[in-house]
Amino acid sequence: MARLNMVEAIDQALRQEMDRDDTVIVLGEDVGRDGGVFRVTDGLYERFGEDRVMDTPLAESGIVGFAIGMAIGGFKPVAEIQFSGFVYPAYDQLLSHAARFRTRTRGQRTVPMVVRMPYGGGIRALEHHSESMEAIFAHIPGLKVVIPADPYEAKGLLTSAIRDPDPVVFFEPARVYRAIKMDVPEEQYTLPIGEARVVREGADLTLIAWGAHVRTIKEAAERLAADKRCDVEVIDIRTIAPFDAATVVASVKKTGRAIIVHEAPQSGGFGAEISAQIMERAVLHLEAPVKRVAGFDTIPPLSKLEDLYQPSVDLVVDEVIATMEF
Amino acid sequence: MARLNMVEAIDQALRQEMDRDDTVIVLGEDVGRDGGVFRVTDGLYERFGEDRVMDTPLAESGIVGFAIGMAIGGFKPVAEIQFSGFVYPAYDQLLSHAARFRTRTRGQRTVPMVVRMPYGGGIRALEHHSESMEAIFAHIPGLKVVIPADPYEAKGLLTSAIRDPDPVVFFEPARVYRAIKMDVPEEQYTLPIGEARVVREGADLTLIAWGAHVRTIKEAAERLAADKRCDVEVIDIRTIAPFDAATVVASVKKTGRAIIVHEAPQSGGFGAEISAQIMERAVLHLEAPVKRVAGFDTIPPLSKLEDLYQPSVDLVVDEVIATMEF
Amino acid sequence: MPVTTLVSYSVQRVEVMDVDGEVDASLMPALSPERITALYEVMVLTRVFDERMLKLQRQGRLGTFARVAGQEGAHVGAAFALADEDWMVPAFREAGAFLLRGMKMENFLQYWGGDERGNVFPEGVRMLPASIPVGTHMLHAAGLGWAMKKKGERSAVLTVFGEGATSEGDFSEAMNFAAVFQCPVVFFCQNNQWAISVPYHKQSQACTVAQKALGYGMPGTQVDGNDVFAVYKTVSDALENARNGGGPALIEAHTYRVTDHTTADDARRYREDAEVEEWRERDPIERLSRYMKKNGLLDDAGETAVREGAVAKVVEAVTAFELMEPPPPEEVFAHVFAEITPPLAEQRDRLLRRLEGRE
Amino acid sequence: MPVTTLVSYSVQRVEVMDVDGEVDASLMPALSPERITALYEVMVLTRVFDERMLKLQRQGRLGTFARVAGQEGAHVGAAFALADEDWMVPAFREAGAFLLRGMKMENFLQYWGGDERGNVFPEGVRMLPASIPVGTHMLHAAGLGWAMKKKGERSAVLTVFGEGATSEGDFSEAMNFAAVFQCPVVFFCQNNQWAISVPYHKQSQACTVAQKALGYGMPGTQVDGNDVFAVYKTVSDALENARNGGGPALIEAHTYRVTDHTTADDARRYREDAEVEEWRERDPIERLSRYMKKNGLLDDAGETAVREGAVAKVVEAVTAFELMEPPPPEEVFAHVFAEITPPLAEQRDRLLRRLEGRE
Ligand SMILES: Cc1ncc(C[n+]2csc(CCOP(=O)(O)OP(=O)(O)O)c2C)c(N)n1
Ligand SMILES: Cc1ncc(C[n+]2csc(CCOP(=O)(O)OP(=O)(O)O)c2C)c(N)n1
Ligand SMILES: [Mg+2]
Ligand SMILES: [Mg+2]
Repeated sequence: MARLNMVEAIDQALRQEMDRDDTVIVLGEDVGRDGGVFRVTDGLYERFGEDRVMDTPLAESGIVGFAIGMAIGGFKPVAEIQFSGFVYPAYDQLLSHAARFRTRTRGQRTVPMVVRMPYGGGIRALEHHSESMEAIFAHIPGLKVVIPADPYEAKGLLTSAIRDPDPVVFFEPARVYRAIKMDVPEEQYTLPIGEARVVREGADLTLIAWGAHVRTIKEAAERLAADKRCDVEVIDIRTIAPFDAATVVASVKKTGRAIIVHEAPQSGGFGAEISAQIMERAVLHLEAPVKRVAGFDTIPPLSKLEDLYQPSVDLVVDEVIATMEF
Repeated sequence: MARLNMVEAIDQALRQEMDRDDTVIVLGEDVGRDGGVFRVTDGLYERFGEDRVMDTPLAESGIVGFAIGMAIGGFKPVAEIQFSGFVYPAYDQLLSHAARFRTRTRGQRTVPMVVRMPYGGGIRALEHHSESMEAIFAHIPGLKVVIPADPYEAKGLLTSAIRDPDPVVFFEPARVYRAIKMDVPEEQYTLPIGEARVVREGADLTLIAWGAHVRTIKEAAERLAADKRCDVEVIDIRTIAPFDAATVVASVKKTGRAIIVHEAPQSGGFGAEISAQIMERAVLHLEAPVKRVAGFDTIPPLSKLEDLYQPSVDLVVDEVIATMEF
Repeated sequence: MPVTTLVSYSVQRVEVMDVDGEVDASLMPALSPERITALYEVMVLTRVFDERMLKLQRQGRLGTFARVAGQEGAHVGAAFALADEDWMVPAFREAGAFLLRGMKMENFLQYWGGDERGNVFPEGVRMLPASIPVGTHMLHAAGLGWAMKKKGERSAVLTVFGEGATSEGDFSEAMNFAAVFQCPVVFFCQNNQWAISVPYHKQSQACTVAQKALGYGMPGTQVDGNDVFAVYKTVSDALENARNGGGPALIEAHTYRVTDHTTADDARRYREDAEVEEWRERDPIERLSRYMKKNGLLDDAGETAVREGAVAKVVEAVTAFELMEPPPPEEVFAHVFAEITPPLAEQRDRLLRRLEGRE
Repeated sequence: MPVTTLVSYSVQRVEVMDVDGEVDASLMPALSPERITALYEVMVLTRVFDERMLKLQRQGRLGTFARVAGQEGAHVGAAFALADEDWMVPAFREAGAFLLRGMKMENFLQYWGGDERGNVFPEGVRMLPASIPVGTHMLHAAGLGWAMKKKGERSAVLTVFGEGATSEGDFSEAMNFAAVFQCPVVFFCQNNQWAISVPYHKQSQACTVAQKALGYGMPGTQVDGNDVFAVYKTVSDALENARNGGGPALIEAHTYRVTDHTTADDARRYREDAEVEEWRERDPIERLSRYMKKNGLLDDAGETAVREGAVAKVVEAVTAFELMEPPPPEEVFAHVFAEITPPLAEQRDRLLRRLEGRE
């Protein structure tokens, strides 16, 4: 079993699924000869040619709208948006068409499609390159929103996303891309879309995150355990749509406490949905209010102040302690 | 004092503010000679001419992007999007530019602008004409999101929105447009952006809504009072961004119960944010879990099944009773 | 030479049949009398259906819809050029093309009456449903065209839209993608001079819509959109060229919206009757009937018979429409995803329990 | 005649100075020796600054940025045609225009070093900051142009973008709005043949970017973008025409990106060195210096002096940049709205309390 980083794991997932199913087509800006600006599609152009690894014109709405047509025509497009900060021109095609074709045609026309993109901060990037706006996709009926936390997850979830009969938005935490390596099986495997994952069991408090911040909360949990402060359960939400309330609720019923961590702006972030669901399904089990540790309701600052914006392990640890002491 | 419906109240607000401030420019599709497809801009073209009431080409991103330039150039554009279902092509200009110019230029370039649009269901409309996606705007840092519930509110809030130095998205509940008439002062007045409004005081439970569903919850409260079942407080959120947590929290601390009503899809709707804030600030005061009565996570059905989708007075009444009996 | 000419273009207009029904033999497409009669019949059926839909809407039995009367020469002529293997990707003002492609009238009524189930085409009909967000669907046509080409099919895609739609950025992206990937797509613009209340000269400064093709390295042609032979010929040629690997084309049908924009509109608020009257005289159906009469394909009795036949069909469809059951509540949740998700199942069950409790 | 020609267009290319520095006198713009020297100086300064920024980036003192070396003829030439009252609306590859318009180099470094405060222009400078989302800012230029016209100002707007940007729908919408409202805007495309790894022929099937203007009823011209006189002349004329109410224009500067796309890119992955070398020979600065030497405006010593002067200025700016204080934490919240909202004030106060607690 090879040790891969997330870029390599995604690249491998794409390659293997393209080998298996020749209707799978990768398209996007610079995905071809360049192999993508993060090299996620490295080697695919050489292996599959320009008909299956398509460099498109510079137009995100075009990419997604064209991919919708490809999907209706019997292909499985996997579109890359170069950075999630540039997906907004395609928001209309995603919401008004990709997510609706099945409903409006009672299943006669469908859009099996993946739109993948790097997202999130912590990479010292330019303006518009650090956003974390997954919540606005989770609110669109008819879309699935998947966010892997590590290389193993990325490979399995992407394989599932490609095989899914419905449109999936696949957010890849840019911060994780090359930050960690881990064992990833060479053979293909899938992971379930719609199921959260208990990363670490614990009795006292449930920490909840997705994407890059699964690592943040895992580290926080480990530090708290090492310091013998408390025993924290760690949940990776994994697919924020559909949201697996059952796993979260079961955990909170056990621990009685929960903190949700995300880097997206707090107001209207997906953390609110999780908190609201805990309210609806488990409030009587709470020993302390559910808290959110989230980004500010500001534009993500440029690199000089970026660290202030990102939820840190320190901050999470402090908030856990405060909740434990509530 | 004339009795006006919401269309007339908004039209009047626009006319009076255009009279007062000749940098105010109305632009959009069919806002000119046609007076807007809902007649909201009726008479403005005749009064102010085509330079101040501009029929634009059919392009929403164009309208908002062009308006941004106008605003930076010293004007106060009030752009109309014909239906909120067609605002998504302009989402990028709103998020990536309108909402960010002030931040990125440290206040040197600003975008005082209003983008108004009818939204919401209940009008037996075509596909894409019944959406209620206000939550995706409330999640954008740098935008204000204002939603009037009745003609009086509409006039005052729109006047404030136009005078606001920052970009405001102004959602007009299409269902309310001609549904009610009420006394609206002829003279200009403003209403605060960022303050929720207690529409009816009550002791037992807080009902929370905005836009068309303020009427739903008011009727529910009245019916419950008439039936002597309970005494419900009714809050009109009015501006979901910035969100006035203080008013909601004060009310819930008093009543100990809350239900949030909106027609947007439940998952990731703005109701989640309100519930989460109650969790964070008032959970110890609750006598029952906070509930949401919201749209399904589906595409709004066409007219034949539309009524199932909309939160009804009946449903709200039943949920209030269930919460009271919790 | 320091100022050099890099490229030169011109835009042509094609006319085959004049208002009196006289045709230019050199351009006249090869259509058998039977085909011409079939074309005429579907144009008349489209007109009769449109008039009946207006009545149904006024009676509250249909929601808002966009009339097509006066534009039959354009979109019916274009759709008539399609082979069964071709796809059509419409906007929302192409009722005649729906009928021609095999959509049942009762289902068309069902959809515009507020029931999504009316969007289902008979098996094997290659057509997408109406697209309400203006300008967005041409990208689907481009991608679909790519798919047909990639599969090695000898088929093409016809996508139809109004001149207002050409202002949307998505139109530009669709044209560009189709050109860059040489997709077999014919972009067919019904330039009916109005986008609700906005006349063409306020929509664009370009003399023609056709010339927009030049910016994408694509050929662009204008045709008289009320001349069904010119439309048929130009679209046929473009489709055939596309099927043969010749790439996409833009065709502008120069026509006119003689009706209100939709049943919710009142065009007298923004335009002069005189302009409308002028265009009524160029009616595409009357023009075709003049040609047919001159050429022995139709007489007054035949004209009446065609109309009466159309009325009978429409009456039958309306009856079928009126017998349709309303959709059951679970339809709201049935097709959001291939398999219903747990959150949706929960919402559905809650609704059904509530509805049961009420009964 | 049933096939008629409706409109004809051709696209011209303007060249004034050849690679050897020889100019066509009939087209040579009226520029005094002082102005030519000033133009040369800012082009050299731009080059020196660009090279220094690369070093700073490699040392980790700047973030990712887009180099401009080789494109000074295009964007500096264009910006040189602006009057103070004109606006400029740039993309992100126009460093020379920033310097020319009065942005301080240290602030430019500050911004690309990750501090928004570097985006503030000296009072009265009419320019917008860099726009990262490709293709989106031309709409702002159109609206700004409209505002200038409406105010009765005799000023125009120059907006600059790459050929990749012309694929975005917003480009099309901006062109159309500017044409329909006859805004005084010059759309200036630096067609440097590459959009990251995508060459122009995969970006568009159109022979030229210039011809895209035709679809909007706007004039379109191509110029040799490495010929600063041709650029200056064409842009000057278009700006003057726009100021006089003649409406917008599109100008394509035919140039080349000899560098990597940005400091995060490696162009050797996708293109041949030979192509790059060919274009290096058309270097716009060397071409101008040849002209100046031939015409007694520059000698070798002068050339060295200009370069050394530029280096000195850059060194000074870098020093100033390095002395800058990092922004205080409250800057995160300071300019979201004109007046901070209660939720933001709460978030800010919480952060500040936390930071205090740490100290
Ligand atoms: C994106 C979008 N914006 C606005 C509308 C509202 N609308 C419906 S039809 C129409 C005019 C369309 O004009 P055109 O494209 O010329 O087609 P026509 O109606 O003339 O057939 C408008 C503005 C819409 N449906 N979609
Ligand atoms: C909307 C958007 N999509 C993608 C990107 C990523 N990106 C940055 S520059 C660039 C290429 C731009 O090409 P071009 O317009 O030709 O300008 P050039 O870089 O050649 O100056 C891309 C794809 C972006 N910044 N914005
Ligand atoms: Mg039209
Ligand atoms: Mg380029």
